[in-house]
Amino acid sequence: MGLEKPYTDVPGTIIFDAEQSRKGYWLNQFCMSLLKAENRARFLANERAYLDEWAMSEEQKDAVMARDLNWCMRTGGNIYFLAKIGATDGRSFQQMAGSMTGMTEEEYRNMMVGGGRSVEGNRYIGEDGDAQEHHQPQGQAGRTARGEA
Amino acid sequence: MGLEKPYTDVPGTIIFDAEQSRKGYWLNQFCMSLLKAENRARFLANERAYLDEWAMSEEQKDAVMARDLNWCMRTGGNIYFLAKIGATDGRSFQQMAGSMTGMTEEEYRNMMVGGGRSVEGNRYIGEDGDAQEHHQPQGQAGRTARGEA
Amino acid sequence: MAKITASVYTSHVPAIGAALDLGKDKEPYWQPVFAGYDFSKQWIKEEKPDVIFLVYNDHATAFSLDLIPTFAIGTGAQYAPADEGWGPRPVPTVQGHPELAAHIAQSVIQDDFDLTIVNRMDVDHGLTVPLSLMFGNPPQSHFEWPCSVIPFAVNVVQYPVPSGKRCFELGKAIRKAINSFDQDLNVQIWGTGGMSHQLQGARAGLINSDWDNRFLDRLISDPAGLAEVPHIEYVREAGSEGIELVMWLIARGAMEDVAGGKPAKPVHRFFHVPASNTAVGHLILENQS
Amino acid sequence: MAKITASVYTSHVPAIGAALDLGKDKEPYWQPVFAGYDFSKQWIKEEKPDVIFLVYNDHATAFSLDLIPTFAIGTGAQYAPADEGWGPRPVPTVQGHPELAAHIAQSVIQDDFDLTIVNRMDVDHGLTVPLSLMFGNPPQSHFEWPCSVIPFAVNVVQYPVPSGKRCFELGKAIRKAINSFDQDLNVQIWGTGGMSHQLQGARAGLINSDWDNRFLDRLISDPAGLAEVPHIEYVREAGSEGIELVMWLIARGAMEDVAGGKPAKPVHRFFHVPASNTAVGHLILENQS
Ligand SMILES: [Fe+3]
Ligand SMILES: [Fe+3]
Repeated sequence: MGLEKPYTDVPGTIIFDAEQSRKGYWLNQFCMSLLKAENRARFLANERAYLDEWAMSEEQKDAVMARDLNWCMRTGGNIYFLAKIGATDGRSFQQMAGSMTGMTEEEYRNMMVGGGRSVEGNRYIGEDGDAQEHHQPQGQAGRTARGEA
Repeated sequence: MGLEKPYTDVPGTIIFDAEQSRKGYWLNQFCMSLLKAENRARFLANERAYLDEWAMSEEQKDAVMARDLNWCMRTGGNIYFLAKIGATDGRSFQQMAGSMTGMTEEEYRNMMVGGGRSVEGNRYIGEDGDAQEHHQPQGQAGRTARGEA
Repeated sequence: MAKITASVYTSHVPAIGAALDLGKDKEPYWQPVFAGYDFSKQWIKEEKPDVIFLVYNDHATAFSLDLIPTFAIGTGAQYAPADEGWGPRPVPTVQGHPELAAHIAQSVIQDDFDLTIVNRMDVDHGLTVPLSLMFGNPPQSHFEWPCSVIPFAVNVVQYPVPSGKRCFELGKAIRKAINSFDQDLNVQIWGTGGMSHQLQGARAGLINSDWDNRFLDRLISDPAGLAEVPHIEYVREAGSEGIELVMWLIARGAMEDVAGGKPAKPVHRFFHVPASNTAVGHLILENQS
Repeated sequence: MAKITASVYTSHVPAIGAALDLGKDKEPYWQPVFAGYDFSKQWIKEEKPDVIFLVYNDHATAFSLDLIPTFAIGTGAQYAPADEGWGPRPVPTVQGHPELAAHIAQSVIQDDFDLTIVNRMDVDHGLTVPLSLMFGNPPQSHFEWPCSVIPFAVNVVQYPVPSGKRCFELGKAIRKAINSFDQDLNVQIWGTGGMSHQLQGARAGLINSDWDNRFLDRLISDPAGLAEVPHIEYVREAGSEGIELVMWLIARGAMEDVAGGKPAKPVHRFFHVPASNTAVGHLILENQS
C-alpha cells in the first residue's frame, strides 16, 4: 500500500484514514442518511429493511443492529458518523463513548467526573493501562468475568 | 471591497470572480438544474414558470428568456453555467460563443476556420481591435447598422 | 481597515450545547463549565466584534465521505444550524459576511492555500456551541447572533489532517488578508475544538490535563514551537479526538505578535474536567496596539 | 515501485467529443484534429499505462457554486460520464485507483497542499475528451477504458484560480507521492485544457497561435520560468478560458527533469486551429531513465 501509519501502536484506538474510510464507505454513508428525520423514522420502523437499501457488508449490518460501536469501527465506521445511530436512538455522546469500554453508564460517568481516564499505561500497546487489551472489557462486569474482583 | 482586480482592462471580457459569483449565484444555480433531463423538459415547457422557482432577479430572468448571453453575464452569469441553457436548446458551444459577438453563425465559424480572432488591438480596452466597444456588434449586420460598409 | 483585535479559543463539546438548550446550565454538573465563560460573556459585550472568523470542524454533518475539504471557507450569506441526528439546535441562523469572506479567500488562495469555497452548508455544534458559550443563547425576543460569522471548516475527521505547522502558517495568511480589507471592521478569530478527549474504543474517556495545560502555556508563549508538534503526539497524549486542537493554531497564527507585533495579551484562561467526554479549555488573547 | 513514465498534454474541447461520438471524425473539418493524435494512439498502445493521473477542470458539472474546491482528488472506485446538458457522452464509466489515489492524497496533503478528497462525482468532457483522443472511443464489444484513471480537478472557473507556480510545485509533490507507492505501476500524468480560447463576450473566438506555441516551447525547455507567468497574461494573450493551461504545469512539474533527472524527451507535438472556439495543442514528454 505505501501509506505510512505511525498511529497503529496506540491501544484501543483506530485512526480513521483512507483505508478505514474505503472499508467503511457505505456504513458511514448510511449513518449520514440518519441526519434526516424521515430516514431516522424509517430506520427505526424496520432496521433490517432500511440497512438493506445500502451496499453495506452483512457484517456491517449486523454490527449496526447489535449497536456494537467497537464492531462498527472495526468494519470501517468513524465515530462522528456512527454517532448518528446513537442520536437516532436518543443516546448522548457520553453514552456512546462509554458503551465502547464495557463499563456501565454510571461507571463511565464516574470515571469522567473523577478526571477521566489516565494516559499512564495507555500511550503504547503493551503497557499496563486500563485501555490495554488484557483489561477488556472494563468495569465491574469485566473484572468479575476475569475473576479479578 | 478590497478585492484587487488586475483584469478589468481587457475588452469584451468579464472575469468570474467572487463578486460576479455572488451577483450571479441564483442565475448560475438555475443553470446547474438544467443538468437533469427532467428539468430541461420542465424549463422548455414553461420557461417563465420554471424561472420563477429560483431566487433570480427579474433582469436575470429576462436575460435568460432573451437568450442574451452577454446580458446574462453582466448579471453575474458564467459561461460554463450558461452553457446549460444552450445545451437545453440543443446549441453548440460555438453557437453560444458566436452569439455574444453579434456575428451570424456562419460569420463566426468562418472567423474561427480562418485562424480565430486576432489578439492585436484586443489586449487592452481603448485599442482598436475588433472586440473593442466601438466595433460592436460585429459582423455585417453591425457594420451596416453603423453605416461602415 | 479591518483589524483582528483578539483571538478566542474554546472547546465545542456538543453536550454543552444540549445542556444550555435544555436549561441544565445551572445544574451542579454544568455550572462550573458555564461559570468559566462568565468573564468572556462580559468581555465580548464590551468588545462588540463585527465579524468572527470562526475556525471549527464539521463532524460528518455538512461533509460526508463523498467530499472532504481540507480547508473550507464559507462565503455564503447565511448558514442554518444543522440537524445532527437529535434535531437542529434551537439557535439562530448564522449570518455570514460574504464580502470579507470572499476577500480572505482570494488573498489566502493567492498565498498558496488551496481553500475550498463553500456557499451553502449547515453548521453543526462545532460552530454553534462556541457562539452559545460566548454570547449565551439569544432570547426569543431578539433571536439573532450579535455579529456576522465566517465559518472556516478544517478536516480533522479523515487522516491525513493538516499539520499544526500548516495551520499556523494559514493563520498568518488570514491575518494578512483581514488587515488588507478596506472596511472598518472589528474582527475576532476563534479556534475551537479539543481539548483532550477520545470518543472511541477501549481508550474512550482519556483526559490529559497536564498535556492540555502545557498546550495552553505554549499557545500563549511559544506558538511557533507548539506548531511543530506532530499529529501522533496529539493522538497519543490527548486522545484521538484531541487532534482538533490543531485548529487553535490557525487562530493563534493570525495574532499580531506572530508577525512581529507586541505580545498577545492573555485576558482570560479557563480549564475544567469534564464536559461529557472532554476536557474544556478556554483562552482569550488580545492584540495590543 | 510506481513510476511516472510520461506526461501527456492536450486540449479537451467538448466539440471534439461530440464529433467523435457522432461519427464526424472523418469530416474535413475534424480530420486534421484527429490526425494529430494518430501517433499518440499508437504510442499509448505500446506504453500500456496502468494508471493515468488526469489533471482537468470541472466545467460547472460536478461542482456548482455551492462548493468550489481549488484542488480535488478522486479517491473513488468509479466515475460516470456526466450529463452536461446534451445527455451523457456514450463512453465507458471511468475506473479509479482508490489505493494509489489515497496514497497520493496522504503524501501531498502532508506536503502542505490542501486537497479536497472526492469519492463520488461525475466527470465531464474535461476528463473524457482526452481519454477519447488518446484511446479512441472503446468499441461496444469491449466497452471500457484500457486503464485506471485518477481524476484531479482544478478550479479554473471562479477566480482566484491557483497560480502557475502553485500548480508546478504541486506537480513536484505528486511525483514524489507516486514514486513512493510500493506497487509496480506504470503511471502517466496528463495535463488538459487550453490552449488559447475565449468563450465569452465580444472577444469570443480569440486565438493566439504565437503565444500558444511559445507556451509549448517553454513547457518543454523552461517549465520553471513558464510557471512564473501571472494569470493576467493568460487572460490577455490566450483568452479568458486560456487560463486552463495552468493545469499543464501540474503534469510538467511531475517529470523527472524537474527533480534533477534527465531532460524530458518530447516524442510528439501537435498544434491546430480551430476546434470549435479553441486552438488545439498536444504534446507528449517521456521521462528518460
Ligand atoms: Fe469537535
Ligand atoms: Fe475546458
